[in-house]
Amino acid sequence: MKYIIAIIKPHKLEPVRDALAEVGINGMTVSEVQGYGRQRGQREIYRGAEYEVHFLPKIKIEVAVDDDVGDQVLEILQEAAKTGQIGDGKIFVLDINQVVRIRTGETGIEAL
Amino acid sequence: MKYIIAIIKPHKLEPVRDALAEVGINGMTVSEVQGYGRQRGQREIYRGAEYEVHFLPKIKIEVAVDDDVGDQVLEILQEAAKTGQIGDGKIFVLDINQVVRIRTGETGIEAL
Amino acid sequence: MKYIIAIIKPHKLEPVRDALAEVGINGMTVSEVQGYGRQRGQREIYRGAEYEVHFLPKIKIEVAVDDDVGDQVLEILQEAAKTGQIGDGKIFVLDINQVVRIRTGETGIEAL
Amino acid sequence: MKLNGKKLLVGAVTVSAVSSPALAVSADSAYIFNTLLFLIGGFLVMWMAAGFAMLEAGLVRTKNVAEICVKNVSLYAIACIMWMLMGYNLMYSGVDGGYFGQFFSLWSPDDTATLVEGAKVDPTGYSAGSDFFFQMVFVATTASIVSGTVAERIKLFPFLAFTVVLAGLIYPIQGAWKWGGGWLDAAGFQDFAGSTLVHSTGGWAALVGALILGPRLGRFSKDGRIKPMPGSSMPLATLGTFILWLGWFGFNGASQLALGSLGDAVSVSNIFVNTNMAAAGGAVSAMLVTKAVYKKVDLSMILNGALAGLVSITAEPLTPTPIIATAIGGVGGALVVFAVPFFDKLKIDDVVGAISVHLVCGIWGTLAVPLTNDAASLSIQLLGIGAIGIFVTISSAIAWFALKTTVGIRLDEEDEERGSDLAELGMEAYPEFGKGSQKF
Amino acid sequence: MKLNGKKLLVGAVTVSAVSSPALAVSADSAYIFNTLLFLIGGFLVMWMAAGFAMLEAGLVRTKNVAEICVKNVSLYAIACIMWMLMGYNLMYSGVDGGYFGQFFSLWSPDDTATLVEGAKVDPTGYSAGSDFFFQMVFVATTASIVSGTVAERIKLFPFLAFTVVLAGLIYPIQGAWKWGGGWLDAAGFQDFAGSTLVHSTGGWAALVGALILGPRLGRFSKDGRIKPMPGSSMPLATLGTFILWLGWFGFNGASQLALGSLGDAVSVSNIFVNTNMAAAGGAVSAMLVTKAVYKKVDLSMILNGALAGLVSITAEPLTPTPIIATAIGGVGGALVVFAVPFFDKLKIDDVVGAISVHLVCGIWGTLAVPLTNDAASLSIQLLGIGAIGIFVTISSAIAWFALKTTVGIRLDEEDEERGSDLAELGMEAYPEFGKGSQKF
Amino acid sequence: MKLNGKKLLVGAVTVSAVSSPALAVSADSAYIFNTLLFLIGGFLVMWMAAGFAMLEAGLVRTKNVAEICVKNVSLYAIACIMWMLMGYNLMYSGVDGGYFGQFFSLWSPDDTATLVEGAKVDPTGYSAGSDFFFQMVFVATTASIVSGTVAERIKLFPFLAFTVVLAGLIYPIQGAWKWGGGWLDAAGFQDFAGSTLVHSTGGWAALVGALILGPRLGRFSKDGRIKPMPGSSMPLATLGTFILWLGWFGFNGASQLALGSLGDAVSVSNIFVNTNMAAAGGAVSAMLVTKAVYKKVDLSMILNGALAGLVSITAEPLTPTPIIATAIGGVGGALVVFAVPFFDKLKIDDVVGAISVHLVCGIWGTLAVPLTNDAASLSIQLLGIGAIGIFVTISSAIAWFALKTTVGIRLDEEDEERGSDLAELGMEAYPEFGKGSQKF
Ligand SMILES: Nc1ncnc2c1ncn2[C@@H]1O[C@H](COP(=O)(O)OP(=O)(O)O)[C@@H](O)[C@H]1O
Ligand SMILES: Nc1ncnc2c1ncn2[C@@H]1O[C@H](COP(=O)(O)OP(=O)(O)O)[C@@H](O)[C@H]1O
Ligand SMILES: Nc1ncnc2c1ncn2[C@@H]1O[C@H](COP(=O)(O)OP(=O)(O)O)[C@@H](O)[C@H]1O
Repeated sequence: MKYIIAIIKPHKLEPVRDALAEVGINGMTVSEVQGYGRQRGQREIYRGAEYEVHFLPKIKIEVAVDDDVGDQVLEILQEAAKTGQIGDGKIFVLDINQVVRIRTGETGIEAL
Repeated sequence: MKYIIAIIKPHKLEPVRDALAEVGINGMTVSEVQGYGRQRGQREIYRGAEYEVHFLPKIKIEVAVDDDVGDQVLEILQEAAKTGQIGDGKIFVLDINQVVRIRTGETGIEAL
Repeated sequence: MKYIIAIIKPHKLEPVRDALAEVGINGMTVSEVQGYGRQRGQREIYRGAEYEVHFLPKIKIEVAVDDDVGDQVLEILQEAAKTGQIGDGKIFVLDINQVVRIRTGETGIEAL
Repeated sequence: MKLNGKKLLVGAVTVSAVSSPALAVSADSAYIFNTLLFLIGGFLVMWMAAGFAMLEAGLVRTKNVAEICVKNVSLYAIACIMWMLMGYNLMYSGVDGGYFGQFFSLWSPDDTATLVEGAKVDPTGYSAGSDFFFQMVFVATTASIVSGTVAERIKLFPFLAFTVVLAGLIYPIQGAWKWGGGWLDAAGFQDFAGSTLVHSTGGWAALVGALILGPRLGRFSKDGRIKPMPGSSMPLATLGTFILWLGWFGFNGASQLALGSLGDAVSVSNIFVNTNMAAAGGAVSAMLVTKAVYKKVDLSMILNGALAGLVSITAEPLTPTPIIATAIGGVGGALVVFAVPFFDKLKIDDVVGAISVHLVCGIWGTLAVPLTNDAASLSIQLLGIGAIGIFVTISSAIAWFALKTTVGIRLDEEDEERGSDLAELGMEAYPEFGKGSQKF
Repeated sequence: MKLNGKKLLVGAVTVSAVSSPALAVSADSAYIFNTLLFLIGGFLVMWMAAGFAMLEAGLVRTKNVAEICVKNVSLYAIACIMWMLMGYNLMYSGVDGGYFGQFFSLWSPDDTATLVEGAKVDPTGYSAGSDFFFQMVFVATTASIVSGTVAERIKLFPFLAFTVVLAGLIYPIQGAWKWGGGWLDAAGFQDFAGSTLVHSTGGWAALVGALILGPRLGRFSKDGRIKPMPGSSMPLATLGTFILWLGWFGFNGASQLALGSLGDAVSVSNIFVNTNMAAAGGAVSAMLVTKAVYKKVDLSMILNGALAGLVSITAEPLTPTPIIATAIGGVGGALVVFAVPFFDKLKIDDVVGAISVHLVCGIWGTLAVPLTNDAASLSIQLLGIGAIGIFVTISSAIAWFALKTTVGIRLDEEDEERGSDLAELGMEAYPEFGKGSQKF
Repeated sequence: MKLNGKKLLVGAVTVSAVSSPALAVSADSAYIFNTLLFLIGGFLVMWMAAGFAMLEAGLVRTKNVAEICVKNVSLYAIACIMWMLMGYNLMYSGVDGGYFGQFFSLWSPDDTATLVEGAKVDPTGYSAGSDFFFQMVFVATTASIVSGTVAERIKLFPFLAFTVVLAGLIYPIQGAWKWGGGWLDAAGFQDFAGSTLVHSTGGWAALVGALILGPRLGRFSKDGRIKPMPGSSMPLATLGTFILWLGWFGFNGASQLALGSLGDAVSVSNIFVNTNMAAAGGAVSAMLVTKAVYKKVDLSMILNGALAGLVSITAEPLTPTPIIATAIGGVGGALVVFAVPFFDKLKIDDVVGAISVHLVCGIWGTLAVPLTNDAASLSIQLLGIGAIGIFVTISSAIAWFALKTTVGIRLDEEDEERGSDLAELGMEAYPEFGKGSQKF
């Protein structure tokens, strides 16, 4: 199984969730993160002193999927999260060794 | 080594921490996340308009453990975090390539 | 590629970011987490009742890097984040299976 | 306010209060009492500026909180300055049954007539400054109403420019019609403390602004769904409501304009009671209605309900008995619960519900006057509501359109997405709390 | 308040203030001054509703903040309505040395006696509405005390039902005994502004409620450990305390009931000073005691300490010299620091410390009256404390039990876990900030 | 305040207001009016303590919010107690053109002269308690100014010890020079409500404190960069500013010291108007200047600007016409926008901008008096500013140094990093919100 970590723009969460739901991916975990990359932070001013805020708000999506839908999910994610503007984010795919559903103890693909 | 990521219900953090401490796992990293799965969000109302909040508050636990205690930790986690109700969460196990303790530079199992 | 997860003290983020920038690592994702390890939480008092807060605020850095700079990044991270005091944190290195840049669809090392 | 020949109405009984001379209030004392009433009423209404600021700061999303604070502080400041530069004299100087007073006439206090040696002091008099101060804070209220409705998407300076026009022209002109002693006053229109003159005026200007500005991005989806955008801090909204409730004692109470006689003391007291009961009625009725209709109690609606009660009683806080005042406020509270989703259905995006509270209940309150005050007639009340509604709608539409076509009034999409705080101020209201500006 | 034959006590000196006639205050002026004192006092005490709301919103956890705001707004509204519907006349009309006044008698202002032509105005008189308004806000205070203690686990509507009973029956009946001129007044019980009548009454009702309701889930673990549940916003709690402090000038100051003579003016001034000094004493003493006992200074205790000082001086804010007032408040502030963990040990879960502040210090303040006021005796003070304590305890217990066995008063476990905001309102107080509702 | 032989200045016209005897205010009524003015002014200024608390709580970072609340509550309490224990009599009793009054003399009210039978009441008199109360809240203001500047790095108890010295010695001694009828008053120095006596005094003490304490860790980097540390809550800062604005009506208005005559009523009214216009001018000018200089509007500067306007008009809120008052405030608002980065450049770390607001504009306001008040001369104004500046600077430096070398005044580095809330209180201000105490 694959553990897919996607860093996206905050307002793209809803389209991504909807797009994944359409292909039957109905589980995921999200959190607020801050990112820094080609898109740099913004200059802010506070009481006459300018300074750079290096990080920008992003959403991190973590979703575990079966190996054979991995590529499809990647595609969907990329499409749904894309604005074409700098700062759209990245998707990282990691390998999962094992999964357990806490409620039932099921493991593997059954656990998702 | 294994990198164990567990998504659990917020009020289960304390029992999980205690249970892990009992078997000598005295380090972990937690964060507030929001989850979505079989257990769907709730309907909320604001000023006469209903809407669905899709995500529910969860806690994410990240704990790196030695390979040979991995299964034991899984079991403990599952037991301590279980309520039997929908939304109890998942545990994902990933492989760790390397670990470093920042303070000392120790690596591998010594670093935990 | 490697997915490097570092748990550090909050005030070390700036030096770490600067140090990584110096070797050309110009992308990363950070989040606020809470940690627990050898360094235990603090006792707090509220309305005459003492209690232990088990977790301490930490920053989690996630950075994907090419395999051949992995070790250098580890070293830099360790150096920049080190105070020598307990609670400095850990670095975990995981293997990445795949990376995609959402904006362009580039994959692999190009995507970083 | 500024009613000539105001009858002494206490409860529903008309009496003439004349104490035996030895016990009477001296003219000078009466003058001081009247002045003091204005000063106390004035600082209470000034405090309402903080109430609007907190209410609105609580009901917008995090990313727009600092901007709404900027707006509320600066609109108050600007309204005061405009009032001095031209508003006061436009509303009060030489209206004489007509349509407006003096244009572009700077106000400055002049009490020499009172203070010269041997002057005969009028026991219904008061110092010029106290009157100016009290009237000034009313203008600011009108301007505050608008800021809540158009929040989260309007640009700062065009909004402030509108405030200049509202405080310098629109408010004083329509105000002159009634309180300045203009044609509506002559016609017999009754509006004790401004359900129409202050609240509906603010409401109309807000409504026109909301229409011209359009809703926030994503607020109404193409498939007809309404997306709520919950406010960032319920306790601040609650605080704001309590502040407004407190300020309203000044708003209505000091609109009696005098405290220098027994009758006035009684009247002001009854106004305090009725004002409070109407707010209580509005809050309770909004609570019960939301529970009945939505199965849940909605705090933001209860807050709106209390304010609705206050707006409803403002046109006539003196003549009703307390139980009637409670009922008038209660109707207001119920109205608002239905008005808010109604405007939603019309895709009019009113961030804080100001149109429902101030316009809808301002109209209701004005229409309710004849229920308890025989001096009022329904037809004249309708005339006043209509005349002022048309004038304010047209004049604000002109102002909003002029701003829209010249400098533009709306933030561009990207700025709206990341929030007006970052876009216009380059800062955040809560830099260490939640980063996301939306529930996900 | 409502003391017949109140002596003029200024500091510790009894004097009779009679100016030469030419210089005296006219009866009408005195009437207006008295009325004005009530109006100012009234709006200051009304403002305390906001103080309780902010204090409690700051001391509950995030997941219950919106609900506590709902409770505070609606309990104030309901208390006012009940006061009009039946409370006022039950407490004040025709008590005549007995146990209560008129049941189910709607209040409405009647000042015709004052306003008829040629009426002889009583210089200690005031308008009916101003009196009603001032007394009304006291009831609301009593009800506010309860809401803080039982927060985070009680259901909304049963709580409001209790408020109806408290404001409509319990408060006015015991109030009639003293301020209504009932048997306790005849017996010589002294309680200037309500350490017992208002604060202990609220405190007893809260204590009984806390006992019947039980503690919050997880608050006291089986192994005897006490789990603190830190409040969500210290600055809001601080703001609430400052609001209450401010409001207390009205609470105590206007309880002098008159401002129409030199003696009254002096008395009100001294009450202001003493009220302020007692709060200062309470805050400083709570700070020093927490530092000494716990090595850390506890903000929430300092806030409680200031309020403790205020409650302590309320039974007699006039006769002490300022330094004595400081000391009386200081004792109150120290008491609260020990009372809070004491109730914890008894597993009585009082979210905001209201029992420690209002009940414990209400008793202390009432007992402290004889220290500076010769008209009071310790035994009669104990009689009053005991009689009212027993009555309020029994009557609230009946009300709480009746509610418990019929509709139930407690949220079910799951609702308590996710918070009353989501459970009862379907909304969040701070939707964009921290999601977790507990420190972990 | 406490001006002997104060002329009746209304606008710029000097008149003598004497009504015909039959209509005049009786001496007793005048006494009550005067007393009432102090009481109202007093509670409004007391409320400023909440304003400083909220302003500072909003402008410090999350990790220091609870501590700043502790400081603000306890400094107010301590200032009041010191004022009673020794401050009042040191400032006001027997100064007689000299340098100070009675040392270590406990204050207690004494109105027997007024209240004895047959006493001739002075129509410019007032009760002792009301005067004490009003003057007391001024001391607290002075102390509040300091807390904002030295926030986030000073230890709690040394700070409070400084407050003891400031309220017990430094403030009353310099205050005696002018308001106590000391040498500066004799010299003709004019400072109506305390631009110099209150605000500059607080500002000097803060400046010296900031210099001796040093900046916060990381605030000024070695390479000369300035690192802003944005405040945690803009709406709280806004609320605080509105509270201060409201309180200032009491601060300046009641400094007229009398309301018992027509002239006084007119004067107080004009002071209200001017106070409000100066704040409005300050806010608008700060807004425009920040927009012009930085391209962005800075909320915290607008808030500082409003306060700057208020401080600027405080030395003379009576004689200017409203438009001049607006201008005086406007200059203050602009000054602050430049003063804040100026102190940054000097590496003087003033967390809330108190030095810029209270010291810089306190000086400006004092210098502006001769513009509208002929009784003032620039040289005497400079003398007063200089004398008080030197005295306060030296005496605070001694106090700060004494504290520094004995108990230490600064948190150690680790405590400063994790925040004074955890270090000194063992608690968090917002335990469920953001954990990080810095933007990253
Ligand atoms: N090497 C990296 N490791 C982890 N996260 C990264 C890395 N590079 C970028 N990111 C995340 O992706 C986000 C977008 O990257 P950025 O380079 O700004 O835009 P784009 O992908 O469009 O070129 C960043 O804000 C950061 O959160
Ligand atoms: N495929 C997934 N990938 C990542 N996280 C998931 C996935 N599915 C579920 N989760 C997380 O687990 C939580 C519980 O899952 P859910 O399906 O609701 O309950 P249960 O595991 O009891 O069936 C979710 O709220 C979400 O945070
Ligand atoms: N086994 C673990 N798995 C995940 N995170 C850990 C683990 N052990 C420690 N950490 C994280 O590292 C942080 C520092 O660890 P700690 O043991 O306190 O200090 P040190 O690394 O200096 O010995 C912890 O606060 C926690 O966030």
